[in-house]
Amino acid sequence: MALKHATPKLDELEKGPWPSFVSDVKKMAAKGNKMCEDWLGLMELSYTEKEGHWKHGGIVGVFGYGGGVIGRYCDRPDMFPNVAHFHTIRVNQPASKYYNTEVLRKLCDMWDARGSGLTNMHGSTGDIVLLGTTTDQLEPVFYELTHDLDMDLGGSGSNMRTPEGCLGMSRCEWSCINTQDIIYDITQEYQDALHRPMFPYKFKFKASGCPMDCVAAIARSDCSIIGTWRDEIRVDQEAVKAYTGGELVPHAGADGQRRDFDIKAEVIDLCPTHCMEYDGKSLKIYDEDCVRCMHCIRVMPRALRPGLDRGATILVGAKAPILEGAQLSSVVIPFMKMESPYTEFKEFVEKLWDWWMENGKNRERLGELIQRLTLREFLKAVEIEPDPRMVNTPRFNPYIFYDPAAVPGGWEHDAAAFRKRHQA
Amino acid sequence: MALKHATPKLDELEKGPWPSFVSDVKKMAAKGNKMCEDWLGLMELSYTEKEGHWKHGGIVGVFGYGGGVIGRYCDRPDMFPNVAHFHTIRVNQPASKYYNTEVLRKLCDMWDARGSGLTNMHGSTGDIVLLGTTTDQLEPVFYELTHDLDMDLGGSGSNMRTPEGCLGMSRCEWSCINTQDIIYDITQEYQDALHRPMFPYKFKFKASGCPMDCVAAIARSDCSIIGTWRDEIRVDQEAVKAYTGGELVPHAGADGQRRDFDIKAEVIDLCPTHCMEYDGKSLKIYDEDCVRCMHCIRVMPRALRPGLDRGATILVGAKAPILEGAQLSSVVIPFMKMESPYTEFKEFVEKLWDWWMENGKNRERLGELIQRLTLREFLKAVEIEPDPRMVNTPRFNPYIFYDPAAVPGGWEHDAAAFRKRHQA
Amino acid sequence: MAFDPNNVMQDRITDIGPPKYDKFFPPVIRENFGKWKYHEILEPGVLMHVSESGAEIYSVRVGSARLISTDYIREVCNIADKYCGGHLRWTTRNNIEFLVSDKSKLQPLLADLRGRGSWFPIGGTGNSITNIVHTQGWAHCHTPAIDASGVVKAVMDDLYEYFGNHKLPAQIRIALACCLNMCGAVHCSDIAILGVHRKPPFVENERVQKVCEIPLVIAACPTAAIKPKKVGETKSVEINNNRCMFCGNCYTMCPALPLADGEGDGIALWVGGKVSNVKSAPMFSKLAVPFIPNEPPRWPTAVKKIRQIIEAYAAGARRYERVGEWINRIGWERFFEKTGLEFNHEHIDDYRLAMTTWRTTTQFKF
Amino acid sequence: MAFDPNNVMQDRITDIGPPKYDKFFPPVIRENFGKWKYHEILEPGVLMHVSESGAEIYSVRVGSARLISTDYIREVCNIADKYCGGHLRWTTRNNIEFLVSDKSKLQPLLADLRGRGSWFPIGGTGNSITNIVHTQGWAHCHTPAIDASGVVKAVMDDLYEYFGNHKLPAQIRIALACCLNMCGAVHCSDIAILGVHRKPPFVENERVQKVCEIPLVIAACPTAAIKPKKVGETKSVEINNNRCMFCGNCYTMCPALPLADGEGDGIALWVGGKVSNVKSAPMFSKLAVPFIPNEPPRWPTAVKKIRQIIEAYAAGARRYERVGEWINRIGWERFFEKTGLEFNHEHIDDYRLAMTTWRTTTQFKF
Ligand code: SRM
Ligand code: SRM
Ligand code: SRM
Ligand code: SRM
Ligand code: SF4
Ligand code: SF4
Ligand code: SF4
Ligand code: SF4
Ligand code: SF4
Ligand code: SF4
Ligand code: SF4
Ligand code: SF4
Repeated sequence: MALKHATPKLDELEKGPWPSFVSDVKKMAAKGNKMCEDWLGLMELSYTEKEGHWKHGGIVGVFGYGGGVIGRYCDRPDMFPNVAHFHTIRVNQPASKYYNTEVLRKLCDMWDARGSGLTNMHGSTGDIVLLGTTTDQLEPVFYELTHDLDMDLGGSGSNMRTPEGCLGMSRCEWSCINTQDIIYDITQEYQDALHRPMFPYKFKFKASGCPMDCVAAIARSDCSIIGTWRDEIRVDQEAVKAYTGGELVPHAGADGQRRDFDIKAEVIDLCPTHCMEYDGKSLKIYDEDCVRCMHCIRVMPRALRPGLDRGATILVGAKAPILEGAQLSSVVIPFMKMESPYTEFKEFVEKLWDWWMENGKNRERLGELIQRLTLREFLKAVEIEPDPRMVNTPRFNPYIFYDPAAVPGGWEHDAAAFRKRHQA
Repeated sequence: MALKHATPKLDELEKGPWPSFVSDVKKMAAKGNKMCEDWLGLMELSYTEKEGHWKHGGIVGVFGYGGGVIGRYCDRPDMFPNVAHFHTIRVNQPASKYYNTEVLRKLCDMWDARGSGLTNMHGSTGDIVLLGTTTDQLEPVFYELTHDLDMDLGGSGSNMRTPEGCLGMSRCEWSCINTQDIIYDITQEYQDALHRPMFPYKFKFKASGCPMDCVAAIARSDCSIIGTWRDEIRVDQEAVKAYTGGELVPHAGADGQRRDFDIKAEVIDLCPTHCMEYDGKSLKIYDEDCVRCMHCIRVMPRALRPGLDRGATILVGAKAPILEGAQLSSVVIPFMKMESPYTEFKEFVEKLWDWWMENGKNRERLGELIQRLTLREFLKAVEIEPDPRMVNTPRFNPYIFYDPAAVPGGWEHDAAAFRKRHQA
Repeated sequence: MAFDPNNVMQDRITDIGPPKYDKFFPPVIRENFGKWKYHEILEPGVLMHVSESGAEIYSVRVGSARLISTDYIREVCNIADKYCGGHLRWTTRNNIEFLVSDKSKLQPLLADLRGRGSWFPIGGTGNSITNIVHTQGWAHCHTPAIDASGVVKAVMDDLYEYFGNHKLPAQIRIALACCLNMCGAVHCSDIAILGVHRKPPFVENERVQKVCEIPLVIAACPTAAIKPKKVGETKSVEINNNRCMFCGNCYTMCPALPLADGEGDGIALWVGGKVSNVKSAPMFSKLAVPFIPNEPPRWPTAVKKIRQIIEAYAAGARRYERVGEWINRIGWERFFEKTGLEFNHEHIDDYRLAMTTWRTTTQFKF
Repeated sequence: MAFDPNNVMQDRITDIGPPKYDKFFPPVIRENFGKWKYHEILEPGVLMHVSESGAEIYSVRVGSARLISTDYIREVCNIADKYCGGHLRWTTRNNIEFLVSDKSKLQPLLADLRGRGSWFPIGGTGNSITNIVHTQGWAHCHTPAIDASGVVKAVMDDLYEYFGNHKLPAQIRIALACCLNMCGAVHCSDIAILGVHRKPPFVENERVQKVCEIPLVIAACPTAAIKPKKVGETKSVEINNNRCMFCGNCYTMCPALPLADGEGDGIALWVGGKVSNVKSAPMFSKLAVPFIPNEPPRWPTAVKKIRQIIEAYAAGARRYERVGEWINRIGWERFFEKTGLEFNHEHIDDYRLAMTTWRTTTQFKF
């Protein structure tokens, strides 16, 4: 199957046990997919020169939306005409990415007809990424997505980005909140913010059902929603015995089918707050000292389970390095109940957005704005009282901006009186 | 004994079990010391108004010196003429502050005759602080100090400040370096820097004999010299038994005369690197994992002692908050032998000073300069190779200033060739 | 009615959002939603979740290239139809999970998958090295310093043994981003592969004014290295190379400031990050190897250094200890010894928070 | 020859430096220098050091006001002559140590000291609260927000019970600085007492030009709150009050910018710092109480809050646990609960490194 472009370098990536995207795309090209064929040629050129060959994205999109499409043009249309245009379409995935084969087949048929046939399942933010089509195909793709697949575009640009969560209650015993419903609800409620740029920069929501944070919300979302509980860890003493007795495999088999479980070394001693005791018979947890790190629970999932007074910790500000350096999200609401329709949460979000839109500079993420205007100002704007749970430590520098309202006479001095008391 | 000024507020400070400076000074005043009398009145005024009454120090000093005297004038000479001038003289203490009564008596006689009779034993930096005299007394005081007491002034202003150390080998079994000799040697070697401003700002040396850092060098000195060792902790297994057996009082009695010593809970479990084992008979230390925190040693001083291959860790940059925020000193030389005449150390200091004098802004401490020009530049200037012991962690931001020398073609691009490969 | 190019707005549907999450659930998941009691990893890649009701679901996780074709997806569908009643999902790390409700279909599915060559490696669970989160690279983006998919393929080929088993002390999460924008959010990974540039952008004076908004370009520079400049009559910008740390953010704002260069660009490796709150708090990844040249097609040096790190970790770490937790226990001085990596100037932070990274104690190991 | 005011330079001696450290050593110290083998605290304030040679030296530590008169020093000398062969020293925290070489003189010395009223409290060793490192305050400085010696006296009167015994879990080191210059180096103390201003300086326009170097004044402001300004013909400066955090550094450079104010000034309390490298690395002190008004002569509120902190610590800390180590174990949320102190906006850092103090994990206690 002789392809248009020889790809000796790429061909090296057909070797080895891991699935090869090269073999996959070559099959497509061999079937006569011209876009795939030129894409392979272009990649080979990049592999030879060690430089990418895509131009800065132009502004393309579908009518009425300000996002969802990443324009892309090849910088060697002379050599690779079939990928001269190669725009990406971001399709909003169903929360936590469950599909049936029917909808996937429909999607594939549509994309073979109207695009390159190449995809990312999924993009880092969570979208279904349809890689590579021409400008004239954007509207038809959008039409068929909305009419035939009941799907819509995801976010790009200075919009709310496609929210995503861990699979939560759908298949996880630890989920303290309904991540999928929260994500779906936010996505629907804020469709306008998702499709039409209204922010200083991008804004991302991610929700994890528990502190394991399987969607990396704390590292990647401007607003991170992480499930937790306020009451006691539920303990099944019988099951504890079964673990210590070697009947149950610790860590749910994550370290293999071992039975040499040492509860002291593996649980008691590793609890970050050392708030557990085991006397050989029963396990005692001093829950008031528990920081809900989940370690004991993940090691003995059949004996220990999160409590029942559940909600979420809300953290804000995570982002990648550009511009001021990477940030993790910081706690601003230690605990909030999360029940549909999530009114309290949405009120918080809207106050947050108002403040950000009013004060944020162009391309200033929320986390950077908080750094610039201080966490104190942020808390005032969202009407939240300071709480020690928001900081690892209080300030260690003495540069305190005291509130003049608390000072007799505020910022004013009586200069004359001062000089009466003190000769210059 | 009716004094010139009533001091009802100060008198409150004559109550209570702690030594009262008020009672002390009142006795002086009662003897007819006019300066003390007015000083008490001035203090009472401050206690009433809750404001200090000293003016900004004028530049006063002794001929040929740029430091050692802090000029002070009262802002109410009308009310307190005897403290209208009230300059402080800093006298360089003998390292770690050993005296005999003869020299102290001479000092007292001199100061009664020529000053207020008030002192601080000692100032925070370490000097003998003679509090309060008039400008005309400065030269006579200096003359008598140098002629009759073999003493000299300490530092102030943008000078090397009076160095100080812990008492080290003179009375401490843990001292890994001769702190007193190091301090004395530096002080003598750099007399010129101590007396004549030549730096951008103040520069402080402090030396502690071991990581206990009893002179707080790591918090208060631009160059901190802290004793340490490279080999093994010396263990006397018999003495370990004596401690565990309750024959010896743990912690040298610092927690009282207790004998309920629990070596596991008090030593093994508290070792920050968990590098010790005790099997009920003998103590094993994995010295390669020891970070020489001294905890085990201070708890069992008769059983454990620092190793014998001794030297110092050199750290730089500590300072109080003004201007950029407080800093602790940072490791720049993990280990250096410290033997008289300390040539290697002095070479380091001189390179450091050259760099600071060349690059430091007015009132920029060394630590701040390193922050501004980077630790990398500092290390180059003092010709020290980077070492992971200098950092708690390598950088986590990706903003790396790569050295162009390491890049083919350096910083240059061949723009034309680039545009041949890539159409704009 | 089909799309009519001449009447784009005809019965247009907008803002409907994604399909509801439960639309494609297999029945057992719909019925046991929120009722799951515990799980067990039966073997690497095979998860069993058991509900309060006693119901069970088996999930078989397979690695995927993420950059996949419609034909590949169709093959996946065929498998899912055969064993999963047509139900499947993707994970947050781009693995595929076949959702088996009928236990009797589990072994046949595994056998089938194993029979399909190297397309469907089973694993990625527990203390394995799961799929590498990554980005576009030369495949689709305009700012990459390296390729993404190719590097991932080369690294996973080498680490394949770790994907399909649980022999590590804990999970290792690897991520790749092809430039400092870090779309892979690699800043909190056990091991991060980052594409870096090393040449400052060159300024195409004649284009700047046409294609860029100069104030935004200037504001885009974290180190304020960019100043406005006039070249004759045309407005342009000037870059102070000494202040440039090659982040590429100006290029993001302005195509007339290219900085990509075949010889200048390459890979930096980072280690010790984590996201979960288990035991220790989330941590950033720290610099391990400042630069490795671009070596397509298989980046052998990068692959080798990554293995060095993983083998030192596997040999030295205790059970449940993530890479960063291991390093914090032994100290960075030991990390560089045990991995045989060099420590040099680039490792010492010199950005805004640099001071917080210095060693302000006499505690260290010789 | 005596000093001749008319001939100042006559046989002038300069740059001789301090007396050599060993000049005033008692013989036993000269002979056993560097040979000390171990020590024991026989009772609070009484140290015994034993040499390899078997020689012993006893040191009796007594608290002192630091601000002391020549007469007080003479009384100390009388004591030292009687029991110590005239040998004594001061510690790095301004306590006096009587150095007893002749064991038979130890008990008589202690009895004598106890007989001299409240001048010579014995203690300050081991797990005690030793003397408070402090500064000038209203006694001699020009920038204080509070007095030093008076506050120290009031606090030590209240904590006296802790000076003379070892009942605390570990030592507590208290320091005081009367302004942000922090001459007491209070930034790393278990408990720090800091004088703070709360009003921006007012500008004496007619004086600025005369008494200050305007560029230095502007450079002195950490937050760049000061701008040059012209008032008619005279050069002066303008202060943006919103940016002022009352550090007083501009006043240090320029007497025409006073900021001291009887009602504005007061005390901030800080906790959890340490210097030693024992167990944990050195730590900065963190804000505990943002502001307490100046209450001369005995500062009752400050005294009370300090006691609250110490009693919570004494009740909750484990043996060998410094204040900061105790807080790190229980968490700041618990610290504020157990001490009954309030947490408010001032506690949240908003200076350069603020971001590093935020809680970037879900780990905390309810
Ligand atoms: C497609 C995707 C990478 C992928 O292969 O999966 C992607 C691709 C791009 N990102 Fe991203 N980002 C993608 C997820 C992320 C993430 C991860 C996440 O969302 O969890 C991050 C880090 C988290 C964060 O937001 O901080 C991320 C941080 C950035 C940044 C840096 C933003 C910052 O504030 O630091 C930029 C630069 C910018 O916005 O100008 C950027 C910009 C870009 C651009 C648009 C290039 C540009 O400079 O304009 C890339 C388009 C590539 C292309 O041609 O297709 N992308 N980007 C991901 C979106 C797919 C999806 O929708 O699912
Ligand atoms: C006397 C003394 C306090 C005391 O009561 O013991 C003192 C007194 C003054 N210090 Fe200090 N400092 C004294 C030790 C310190 C220390 C502690 C130390 O040296 O270990 C520090 C903190 C460590 C450090 O150097 O960072 C210290 C940090 C400052 C600062 C802030 C410097 C900085 O870089 O942050 C200033 C402000 C300045 O230099 O303009 C300052 C300035 C001053 C001035 C000169 C006031 C001024 O603004 O000009 C004070 C004169 C008071 C007076 O009228 O007597 N003093 N000063 C200490 C010197 C006595 C001696 O020589 O032994
Ligand atoms: C399927 C998935 C969620 C999803 O919505 O797709 C998932 C599913 C589970 N995770 Fe996760 N995690 C998933 C991504 C993550 C991530 C996010 C990431 O890696 O980008 C993290 C944070 C990683 C980090 O900290 O850097 C994550 C950190 C954990 C942890 C904490 C492990 C640790 O030692 O820190 C656990 C607990 C454990 O495994 O011991 C956990 C546990 C689990 C459990 C056991 C939860 C449960 O009871 O079902 C699930 C099976 C684990 C397994 O694979 O062995 N999951 N998990 C994700 C699978 C990714 C993959 O294909 O490999
Ligand atoms: C005399 C003095 C040195 C001097 O040159 O004057 C000194 C002397 C001793 N120190 Fe110290 N330290 C002295 C100031 C310090 C300082 C500096 C300071 O407080 O400003 C520190 C650092 C404090 C900090 O960390 O904030 C200090 C931290 C220690 C420690 C570590 C304690 C800890 O738990 O962190 C020890 C070990 C111990 O006591 O367990 C120690 C131990 C000792 C020993 C036992 C050393 C020895 O073997 O002789 C000495 C008697 C201790 C005692 O008083 O119980 N010394 N010691 C200082 C007495 C000050 C005073 O009058 O109270
Ligand atoms: S984050 Fe928690 S709830 Fe969500 S999948 Fe992971 S472990 Fe389950
Ligand atoms: S969840 Fe974590 S903190 Fe809580 S008890 Fe278990 S191990 Fe300890
Ligand atoms: S620092 Fe070390 S050597 Fe010096 S006095 Fe303290 S314990 Fe002894
Ligand atoms: S000195 Fe510290 S680190 Fe070393 S063994 Fe003793 S306790 Fe452990
Ligand atoms: S990391 Fe950089 S190069 Fe890679 S996709 Fe994101 S923006 Fe593009
Ligand atoms: S690459 Fe980054 S640092 Fe360099 S000029 Fe551009 S924006 Fe500035
Ligand atoms: S702390 Fe401030 S007020 Fe006190 S002595 Fe030092 S400079 Fe003067
Ligand atoms: S007091 Fe400090 S912050 Fe305020 S203006 Fe003066 S220097 Fe600036």
